[in-house]
Amino acid sequence: RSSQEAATAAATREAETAELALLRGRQARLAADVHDVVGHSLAVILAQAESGQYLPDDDPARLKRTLAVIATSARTSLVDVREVLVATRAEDPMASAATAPGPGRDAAALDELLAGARRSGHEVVVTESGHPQPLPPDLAAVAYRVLQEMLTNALRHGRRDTPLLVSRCWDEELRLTVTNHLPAGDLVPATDDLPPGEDRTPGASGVPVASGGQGLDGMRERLSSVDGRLELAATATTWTATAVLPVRR
Amino acid sequence: RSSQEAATAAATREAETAELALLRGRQARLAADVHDVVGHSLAVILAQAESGQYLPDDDPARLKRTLAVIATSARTSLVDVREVLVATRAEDPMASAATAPGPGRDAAALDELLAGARRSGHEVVVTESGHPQPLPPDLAAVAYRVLQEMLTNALRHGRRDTPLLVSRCWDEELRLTVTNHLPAGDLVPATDDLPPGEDRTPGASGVPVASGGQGLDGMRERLSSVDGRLELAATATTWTATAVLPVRR
Amino acid sequence: MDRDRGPAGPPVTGHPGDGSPEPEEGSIRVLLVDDQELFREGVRVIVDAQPGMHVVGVAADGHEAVRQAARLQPDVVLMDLRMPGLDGVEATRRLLAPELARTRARPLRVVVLTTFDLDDRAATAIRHGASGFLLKTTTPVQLRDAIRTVHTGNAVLAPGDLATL
Ligand SMILES: Nc1ncnc2c1ncn2[C@@H]1O[C@H](COP(=O)(O)OP(=O)(O)OP(=O)(O)O)[C@@H](O)[C@H]1O
Ligand SMILES: Nc1ncnc2c1ncn2[C@@H]1O[C@H](COP(=O)(O)OP(=O)(O)OP(=O)(O)O)[C@@H](O)[C@H]1O
Ligand SMILES: [K+]
Ligand SMILES: [Mg+2]
Ligand SMILES: [Mg+2]
Ligand SMILES: [Mg+2]
Repeated sequence: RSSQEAATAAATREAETAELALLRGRQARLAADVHDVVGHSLAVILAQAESGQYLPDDDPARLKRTLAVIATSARTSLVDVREVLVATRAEDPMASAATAPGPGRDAAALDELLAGARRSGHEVVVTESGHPQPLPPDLAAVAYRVLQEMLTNALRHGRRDTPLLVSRCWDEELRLTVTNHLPAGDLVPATDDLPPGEDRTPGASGVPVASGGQGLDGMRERLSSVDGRLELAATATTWTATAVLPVRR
Repeated sequence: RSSQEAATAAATREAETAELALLRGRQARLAADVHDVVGHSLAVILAQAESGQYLPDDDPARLKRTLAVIATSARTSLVDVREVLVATRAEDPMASAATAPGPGRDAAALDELLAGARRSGHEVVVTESGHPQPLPPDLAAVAYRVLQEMLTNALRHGRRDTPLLVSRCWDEELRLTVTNHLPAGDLVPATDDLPPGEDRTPGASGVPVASGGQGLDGMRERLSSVDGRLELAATATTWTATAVLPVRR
Repeated sequence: MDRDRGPAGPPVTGHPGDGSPEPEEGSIRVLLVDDQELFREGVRVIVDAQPGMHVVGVAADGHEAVRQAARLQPDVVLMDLRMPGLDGVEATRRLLAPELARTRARPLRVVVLTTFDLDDRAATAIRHGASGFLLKTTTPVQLRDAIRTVHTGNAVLAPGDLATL
């Protein structure tokens, strides 16, 4: 009996040690995310703000553009920070009812992302179709992260004065689509002539596409890890990203 | 001997459970710190940058002053974020509480928060009553963080063109109150009929209240950790949050 | 648009069209390396406004930094640490490799920029020969002074960061 007790104690200890490691890992990740998300945007804001004092006095439009760039960075970063925190919470098995497992959870997490985008001041129009169904945890996690990045991109690179169009369509596959308008300076040629399914980054036409971006690649990787895919399409004035997830496997 | 072994195992288990609880607590605190520190400074920066858009074009000096104020905010908050990150790294589970970022200690620190809100372009009217007294560090840290989030919420969710009313009342308890007016679209029904002490989120009347916000929950948790509490009250046109801290314990 | 990228040719100086005066003789040539375009843009305005120095080009990652340094022959490189692809530490090591350094007519100095002083890779970059280490919270005046200081062959460190090394 004593040895059985000892075995039970050992098993419990092992489980707790594993949980400790998990918590530590999660904490390190949270710190890293905060470092990247917040550090980067504050550094941008600071450099832009400092540059202001060296801009010519006779160009108020340029000064205001600088303020606008700062506002966009701050807004985007607020959304990003919120997402880091929401994701941290969602990962915590001890977290509140909001993240309790169950059919409502996945949709609620995605809704929270949309709410975050709205709180950032952006109008978000959502269309739903088909029959929502519970997702296995791996798909749910991918759906969450991918929608997060699609929204971040739309807020960061899209026009601010037009609504984001989000659609969620449940069928054989779950299709998550985010469409935004392009800022006036960024218009790209129509890509109607792209081969169907061609997974190309619009805006490659001499428009300054940020080469260092990791968001699109990250989405592609996450999606392909669950046999899903990313589809991009641009018109002269819009950008659409669609994440396709195989919900019936 | 077998019962001694069992006792040892139980003691070990207890210690590990305690460590798990500590780690969870620390992670929750990190998330709360990040939320409050970063949310606050980004909200202030955003308000500053947006208010700058409406400045007259013929006053470049004023536009540049706004940019200089933003630079100061960004630099300060990078320092604050660094402190949060350093606290997270520290192995001592109590480190995060001990080195809670920001000055966080006394009335001067609270004043600095008010000054920050003013710099964001918001009028802030302050009323003081009772006899200020030094706070023990844990209470001072909670008071700082909670006032920070109350101001952030007021800046983010309140009207921009009416003053914030802040009162600090020292008695048996310290009561910190922030009142703001609601944006025209957001008016909520009078809640005079709320049961006294009812801690309810105003605005639940079909107005899209952000359900996922973490600020209110964070304040409640911080306050209850020092036996304080959060009181919310709304009228048709205003929102009032009051933090109550037991200063004589 | 990045005017300094493009087909190799005579080193580009000045920024036609953006109103900066032509750099004076002996002006310190600065290459800006950071993966964040908006950060580069801000720093470019600041550096160009300082007398005696000007930005000759920018790069968004370590590979581009090495290419641009070869093409533009800057005097001072402001080098971000965290970048996708080739990071700032490795780019610094390549730029300051002795065999490459020997081929240069004028010495090249590298100042590392980091968001927080919590990254021990800054120390590694210094070991690879970087002359300085600045936080991105540095003021424009400190940045100007640092560029001048390293250009004359001296080292600069962010205040209070000696301990980190
Ligand atoms: N919704 C969008 N609207 C307009 N352009 C977009 C959109 N999404 C992406 N892009 C373009 O594609 C590029 C690559 O996107 P990606 O998400 O990979 O990088 P990023 O957003 O620039 O940086 P990050 O690594 O932080 O995500 C962007 O820089 C932008 O030019
Ligand atoms: N001062 C205020 N004036 C008006 N509405 C408020 C105020 N404070 C909070 N609210 C309402 O209560 C909601 C919850 O507030 P909470 O601070 O928890 O979240 P949040 O501010 O939206 O997001 P965050 O998690 O960044 O704090 C807000 O979304 C808003 O609708
Ligand atoms: K110059
Ligand atoms: Mg992106
Ligand atoms: Mg809040
Ligand atoms: Mg970087």
